[in-house]
Amino acid sequence: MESVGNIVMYFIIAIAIIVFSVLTVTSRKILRSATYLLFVLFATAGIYFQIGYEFLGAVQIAVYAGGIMVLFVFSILLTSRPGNSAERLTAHKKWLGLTAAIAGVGVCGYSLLSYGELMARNMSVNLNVDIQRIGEALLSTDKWGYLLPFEAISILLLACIIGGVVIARKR
Amino acid sequence: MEITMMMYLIPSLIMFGCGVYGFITRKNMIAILISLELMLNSVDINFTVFNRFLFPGQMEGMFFTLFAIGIAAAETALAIAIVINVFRAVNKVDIRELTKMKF
Amino acid sequence: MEFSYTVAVLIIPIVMFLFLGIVGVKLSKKTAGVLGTCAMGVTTLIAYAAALTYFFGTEQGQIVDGVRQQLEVMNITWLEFTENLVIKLGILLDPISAMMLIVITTVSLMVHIYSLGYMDGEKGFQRYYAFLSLFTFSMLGLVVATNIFQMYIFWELVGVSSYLLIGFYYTLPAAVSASKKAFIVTRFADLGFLLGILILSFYTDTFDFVTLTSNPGAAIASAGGATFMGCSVMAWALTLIFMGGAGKSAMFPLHIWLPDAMEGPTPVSALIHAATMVVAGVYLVARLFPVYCLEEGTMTIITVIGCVTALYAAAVACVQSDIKRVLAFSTISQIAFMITSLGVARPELHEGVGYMASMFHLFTHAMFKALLFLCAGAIIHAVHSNEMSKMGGLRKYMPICNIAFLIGCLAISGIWPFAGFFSKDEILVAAYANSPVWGIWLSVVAGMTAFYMFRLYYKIFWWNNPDYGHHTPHEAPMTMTFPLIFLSLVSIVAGFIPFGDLVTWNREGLTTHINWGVAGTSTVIAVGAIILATLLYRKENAVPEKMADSCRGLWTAAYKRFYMDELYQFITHKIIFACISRPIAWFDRRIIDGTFDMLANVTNSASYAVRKLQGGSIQGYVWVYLAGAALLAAIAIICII
Amino acid sequence: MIWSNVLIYFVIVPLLMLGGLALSKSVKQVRAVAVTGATALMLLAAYLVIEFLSMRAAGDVSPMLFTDSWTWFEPLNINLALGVDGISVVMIVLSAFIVFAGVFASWNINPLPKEYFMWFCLLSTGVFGFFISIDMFTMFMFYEVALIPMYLLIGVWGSGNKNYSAMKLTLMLMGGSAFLMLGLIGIYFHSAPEGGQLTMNILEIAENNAIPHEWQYYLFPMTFVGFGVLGAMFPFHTWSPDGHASAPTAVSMLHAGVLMKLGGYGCFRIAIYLMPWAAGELAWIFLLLTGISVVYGAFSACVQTDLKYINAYSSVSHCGMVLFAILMLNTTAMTGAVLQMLSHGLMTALFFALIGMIYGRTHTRDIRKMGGLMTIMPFLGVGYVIAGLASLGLPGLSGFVAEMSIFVGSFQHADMFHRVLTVMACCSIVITAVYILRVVGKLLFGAVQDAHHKELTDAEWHERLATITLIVAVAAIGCFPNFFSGIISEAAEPIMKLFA
Amino acid sequence: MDYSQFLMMPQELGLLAVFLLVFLFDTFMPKKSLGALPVFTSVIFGAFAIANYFMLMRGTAFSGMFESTASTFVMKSILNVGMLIVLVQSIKWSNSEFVAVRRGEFYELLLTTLFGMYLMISARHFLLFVIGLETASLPLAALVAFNKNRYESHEAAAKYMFTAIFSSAIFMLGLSFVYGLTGSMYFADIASRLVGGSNTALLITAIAFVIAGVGFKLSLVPFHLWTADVYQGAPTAVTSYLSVISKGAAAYAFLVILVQVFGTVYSVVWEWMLYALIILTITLGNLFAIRQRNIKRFLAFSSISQAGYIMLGVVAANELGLASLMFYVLVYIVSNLAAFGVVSAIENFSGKVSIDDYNGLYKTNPYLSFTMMLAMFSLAGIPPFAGFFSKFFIFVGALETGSVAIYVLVLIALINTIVSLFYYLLVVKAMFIRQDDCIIPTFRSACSERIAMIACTLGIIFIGIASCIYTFMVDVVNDNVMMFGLLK
Repeated sequence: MESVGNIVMYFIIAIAIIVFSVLTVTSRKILRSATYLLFVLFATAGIYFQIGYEFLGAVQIAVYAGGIMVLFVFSILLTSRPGNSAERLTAHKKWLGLTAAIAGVGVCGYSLLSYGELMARNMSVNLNVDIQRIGEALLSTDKWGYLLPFEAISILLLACIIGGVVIARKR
Repeated sequence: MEITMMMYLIPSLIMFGCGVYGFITRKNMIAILISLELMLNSVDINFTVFNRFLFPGQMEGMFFTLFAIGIAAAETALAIAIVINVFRAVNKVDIRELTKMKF
Repeated sequence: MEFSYTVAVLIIPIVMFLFLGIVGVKLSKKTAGVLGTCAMGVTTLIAYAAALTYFFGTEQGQIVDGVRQQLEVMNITWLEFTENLVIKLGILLDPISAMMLIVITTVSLMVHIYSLGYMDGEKGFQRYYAFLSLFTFSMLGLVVATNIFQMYIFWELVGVSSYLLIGFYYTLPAAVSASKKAFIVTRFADLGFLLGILILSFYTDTFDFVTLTSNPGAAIASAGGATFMGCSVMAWALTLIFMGGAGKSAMFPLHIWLPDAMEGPTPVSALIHAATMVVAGVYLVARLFPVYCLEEGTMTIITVIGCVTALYAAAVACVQSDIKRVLAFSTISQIAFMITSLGVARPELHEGVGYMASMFHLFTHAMFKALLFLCAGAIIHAVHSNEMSKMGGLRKYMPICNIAFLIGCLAISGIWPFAGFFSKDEILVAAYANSPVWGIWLSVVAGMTAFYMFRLYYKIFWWNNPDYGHHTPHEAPMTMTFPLIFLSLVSIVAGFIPFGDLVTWNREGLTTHINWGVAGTSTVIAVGAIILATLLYRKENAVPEKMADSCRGLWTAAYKRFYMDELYQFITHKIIFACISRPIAWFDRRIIDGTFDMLANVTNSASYAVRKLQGGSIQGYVWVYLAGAALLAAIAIICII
Repeated sequence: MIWSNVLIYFVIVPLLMLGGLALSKSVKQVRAVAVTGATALMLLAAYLVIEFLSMRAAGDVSPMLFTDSWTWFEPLNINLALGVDGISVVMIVLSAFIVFAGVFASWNINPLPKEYFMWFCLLSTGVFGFFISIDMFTMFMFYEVALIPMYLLIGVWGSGNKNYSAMKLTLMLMGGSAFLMLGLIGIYFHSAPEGGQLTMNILEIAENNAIPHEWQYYLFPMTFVGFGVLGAMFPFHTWSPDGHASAPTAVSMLHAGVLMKLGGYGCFRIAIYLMPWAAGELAWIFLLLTGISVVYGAFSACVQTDLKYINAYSSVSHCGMVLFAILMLNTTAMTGAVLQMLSHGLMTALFFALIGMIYGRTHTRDIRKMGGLMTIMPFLGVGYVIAGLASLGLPGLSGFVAEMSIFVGSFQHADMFHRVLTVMACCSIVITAVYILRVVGKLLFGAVQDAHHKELTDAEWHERLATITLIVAVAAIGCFPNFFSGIISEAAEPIMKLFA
Repeated sequence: MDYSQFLMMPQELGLLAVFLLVFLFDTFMPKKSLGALPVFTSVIFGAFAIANYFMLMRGTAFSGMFESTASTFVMKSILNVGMLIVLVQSIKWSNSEFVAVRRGEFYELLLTTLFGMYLMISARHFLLFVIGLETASLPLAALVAFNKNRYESHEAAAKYMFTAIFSSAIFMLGLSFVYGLTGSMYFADIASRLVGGSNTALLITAIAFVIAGVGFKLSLVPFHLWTADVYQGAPTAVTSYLSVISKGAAAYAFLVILVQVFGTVYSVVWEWMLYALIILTITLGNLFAIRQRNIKRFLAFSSISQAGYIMLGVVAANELGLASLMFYVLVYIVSNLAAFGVVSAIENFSGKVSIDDYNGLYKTNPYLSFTMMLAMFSLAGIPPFAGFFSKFFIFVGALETGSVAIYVLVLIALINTIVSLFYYLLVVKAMFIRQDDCIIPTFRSACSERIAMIACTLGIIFIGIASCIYTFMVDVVNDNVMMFGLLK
């Protein structure tokens, strides 16, 4: 039995995710979209906090909300003139989007729902994700250790920096 | 009332659906990138939720999410660079500009 | 073998052919002609030596117990199909082949000599002699064949030589089409021959004549009573083989090529289309006679076809205006006599006199028909036309020719003592012996023969005396008159050869005597016909024209050869070309080829149709991507769960 | 050692030619290399025949002689396995002859003579390689090696609608080989009994005889159709008229003369030999198709007006006869089939050579626009008549021998179906006569149609050489058939025993 | 914590060393000596590629996260060959005016993407695999956008980037389901936990999405739509790299994932999915290729259809299939690079990329045409060129499974070879048969380009005939036979 606070919190988060997701993709003002996205990201972080992954929630806020959103906002400001809003959608386009979304969600939803008893699983109470464990796992070479991906992603990020430079360079 | 795994997955799925919808309907390339963020985010939620509910003993899903956030950041950065690049070339961020090559 | 030198009769002509064919153009015309003639002369001598030794010698076992033996002088394997079905090339000496050796070499030599004069100055003289050699080779190979397949081989070769010789004047369209027609019609007949051989050899498991004829009962029995469409397969085989013979021998309805074949040089007509090649069919049936006479049905077919042809050809001959055509139809008619004679012959009737009569007639006919043709050649040479209307009164200008032609006419009409009298008499005897119907029928045809021959004779040498202008006809040179004289003499005396002793179906001696009842009747008919012809055609008058007018329809029909050519035209052009070949060609291009082209076009249009998939927009791409992934999952879920 | 086997030189010589041509600088050198190579091949072929006969005479009765095998792709047990029996030997001789004549027939090829001869050599490599191989993989490889040069040979040096024809020919033949490839791999996977070592070697497969019947049922049609396309089997023959019509002379010669034989040879060597059960069961379908080919090709030829089309359809008819005879499944017919391959190869090469020479002079192939050529170019005219007579089966030339063996052999079938088809096939000899005489009559005889033709010249020495070579070969087979049929039937007999 | 485990990945470390050297050279060498950078890169990469052969390690590292076997080793070596050719080929281009300033980045990015592919090949953990995949694809977007003064380059980059991110989202969604089902990202764990597990809808969806994600890299229809546009828009050097190297890596990774991870659910689930995808890929690739006039776009569709053939090695899912796949990739690399070598030589000289511009090329540039023709024949599978052998072997590999369905599949593939032959011949036709007024004049291609083309030509001629190469591949795979133990 969950505490009432948890339940209320869950509903707030869930509704926020749903509502702001929808708003993100339907808002005709691009800056508003970005703002709604920020709310979605916060709500996601809320989920992480709620299920006990505080570190992850923090990363989510720091990287996404702090980093990526800034990038978005800057680029929006760079590329759009104020007061610009998107044209209305054509029915054709809407229809295409809806079919794709429904097809994707439908298939996934059906698959998930068909896995009934697993989906109805509750959260187990004891969870031990302290920051030390995370740190050790991150640099461990044993099973459930992530040293190699950690090193590998550094290469990826380096490559992306170089790539960014290549693209951004004037000449 | 119990909060089951499903109850977390459903918002995530809807988020994913919204991402898909947005990707296909939006015209602004940055809006499309925003939609993509939604999709990636929903995947992250899936991983964490699966980890927490089904396999609480280890942190595979969480770490995947951690790395996925990193990857997403890199992707977004590069994508925005490309969008800016396109903007420089055609002075627009309209995705409909990008249909010169076809068939 | 003592007769092994006979091989030379085949080798000399073929060597001559190759020699003249390859280096002929380098030689002068005269050299080529003389060389060819000399080679032919040598061949003739050898053939005579062989034939005469065979007939009249005794020391080499030609006759055992009064039966003339079939001597296989040589028999080399040429092509092995199976263990027993082997094509061999060899030389079989027996009465008929020996007799044919004489006929062929004699006529061929005469034609060789005659052509020296007749073809003088023609372009392609060397080629002409080469072809003559080829023909002689093929024809000799045909008659000495030891097995049916060898015969078929040479059968084809004579066909080709005939084709080449008919088309000798290859720049003339008429000659070209005549040669083509001759070849194709005979080829069609040969198809029957081939099928007949296939059937026959399948059941009897042999091609060999000696094996087949020495025990004909076993050959017939080997089919084991198998039937096809209600007839025994052996009857089919023999009838089909006869079809080949009928084609070569221009039997109705396969005769149409022969009149056209007259487009060839006249000596060629004399050699090929009167004396030798056209009797190959008769020879073929004679060769297999022991087998044939066991198949009553086939024999009846042979008889009927013979009779119909005889009458038909005689009727047509009566109204033709081209002298070579008249002679051609006359040839058809006479060969039909021989065929009928074989058809009516039965071992039990007069000891199979029909067989002997047929061969006898073949022999005499070869001589006098060659004579007639050569005379015709001389006449054509003199007046430069084939048409009777351009002739008349030639007796004054060409006395030798006149006499020779008259002898020929008398011989063919069956007037004693000319050769035709004896042989035709035997045929009539055989026919009457079988059934009076055939006898009477043939007697009537014999009368018609006398009529049209004398019509021809009078029209050429008497009738009127047209103005020849400065081209006054004159007697032919010596090279041409010598063969005429020689053949005239032969036509006079040939009747006295004791054929009954020499050539019979069972190769035993046969005593013949003139059946004066039959002979008298036929002589009377012939003389009557000659008198009629004399009355009508001796002097130019309007009676024949009036007679023709009185039955114009019949006359025209006969003149048009009862529209057989038109019928063939119709069949080949309207049915085979227009209704088979063209539709097939159309089908090939439009349907078969069209199908493959369509495959290509479909691919191409499919390619055009799917191009929309790649619309250029990213959103379209991901839509397809997602749809693909979702569909993949959905279908798999539906199928598996 | 690989070099000790004479057969390998049939591949090496053309490859050396290829190298020599690549290095040569002038047309003279190109010709010199081509002639040397072609002569070397002829000599090699002669040597092979002599060796082969002497080995046979010495009592060697193994199914294949000169067998050798070198491992190539060890994991799949693919070997470079060589070997010849009587049938392959005669095919090799045929190819050598036609390559030889082809070199002379393309003496004045223009433009790019060097490239032309290089492709020509590649084609020959494929052809010879195919005939000497007894490993399915190598066979198939050489088969395709022989096909692809056709595209460029027709495309670059052809005439008329050459792009279309070249593409059509290539695609259809490759379509056939697509089926073939599947069939071959299928055979490979059933080549040995359960647990045995799979093999590509034809002799071993035949010996194992392990292909299950239900597989034979599918693999047989695949391989037969695959090869049948090249053998111009109805209804897959339509590449042939267009292809031949557009191809340059020597290519037509080589293609009709040798390449189409690959089809018949392959049908026999792979489809029939390896899958006798299915051959017995399914022969009737293909007999029907090939029977149609025979008559259909002949009828189609009757109304064509282009010399090459006439000959192409005639090839359809004659090659149909080859497959037809093969399917009769007895020694005599099989011998006839191989003889027919030989005969058709030579005489059709002769035809195409002459057509090429005539076309080179008159610049038209429409028989309606030509006439009376006999007086203008007697040598070519006589050659054409001889080719025509060979084609319509004149005794003394090769066509007769082949056709008669086929007919007699086919008629040995006691079955009514086979008999009726045989009779149908026999009819083609009449139709053949019709179209051959039609074209001879229109082309060579009669009056000269075009005044310009009167100035034309007769054959030159290299053309004469090509023509005479082929005529001699045609006549040699026609006059001394037992020599050839002996070699062939000896090879065919053990295989045809499978059906007895 | 045993850091010596890094020694299990000598190839990756070597590559990083090369990367580092290039980076340092680019950063610290004086400006005027930078012109030597391309050659420098080629040389040290070549040295690395050779040294590579002494670096074979067998075994797993990081508790099964990374695996090095004979076949991964060989696969990486094959990619090295391709990489080396691409490097040599691009020397001329990278010294051209527009590229010169950024050529350091060009080489660095190429090397990092190769590193990503190494990871894809060796990864035995999905996280590592995803990182490898992203490393292999994200920098490529930057490379595609390399040509700043061409609009197509931007469009191509944007298309590539967006679809790539979308695809990786889908891929990760699929992975999340896999994780939900098994609780591990280790390949071995997943495989063992799926044993006996029912084929739930979730698993099927997961597999479908995983296939879609990897199929995107391999450009399988319908996940291929970016391919043509990107190939067309990207600089030719990048296109050639994209078309061969990344495809080869993806193909191998695909096989590993499907066989090692989902091997247990093989015949029921993904076999049929792959059949459908292969048929679609080959057919649509061919259908699109027919209409193309732009040679790069044309080669894009051709490469799509080739990917379908490569996939036949995947459905085979046996030793022979893997060996044939690797062999096919090798042959495909040399053939396609030969074609691209010619295309880039001509593009560098004249800027022309339309097939129609190739009309009459043989007259003026016989060697280029010859190389192109060999490449086309090899791609079409014409003997005696390598493509024939690779095609034959991949069919043999596929058919070894022996089911009727696979026979039908191969038959369809074979029928498609006819269509593919048609369009390959179109190029040959243009060069050899067609004539034009404005033929590309005779020119001398750069030394580097010629070296690359000669290498490819030799490869096309000899890789097939020299049977030792294929035999070697089979041996390599058999050495690694445990990999397929799950199937038996």
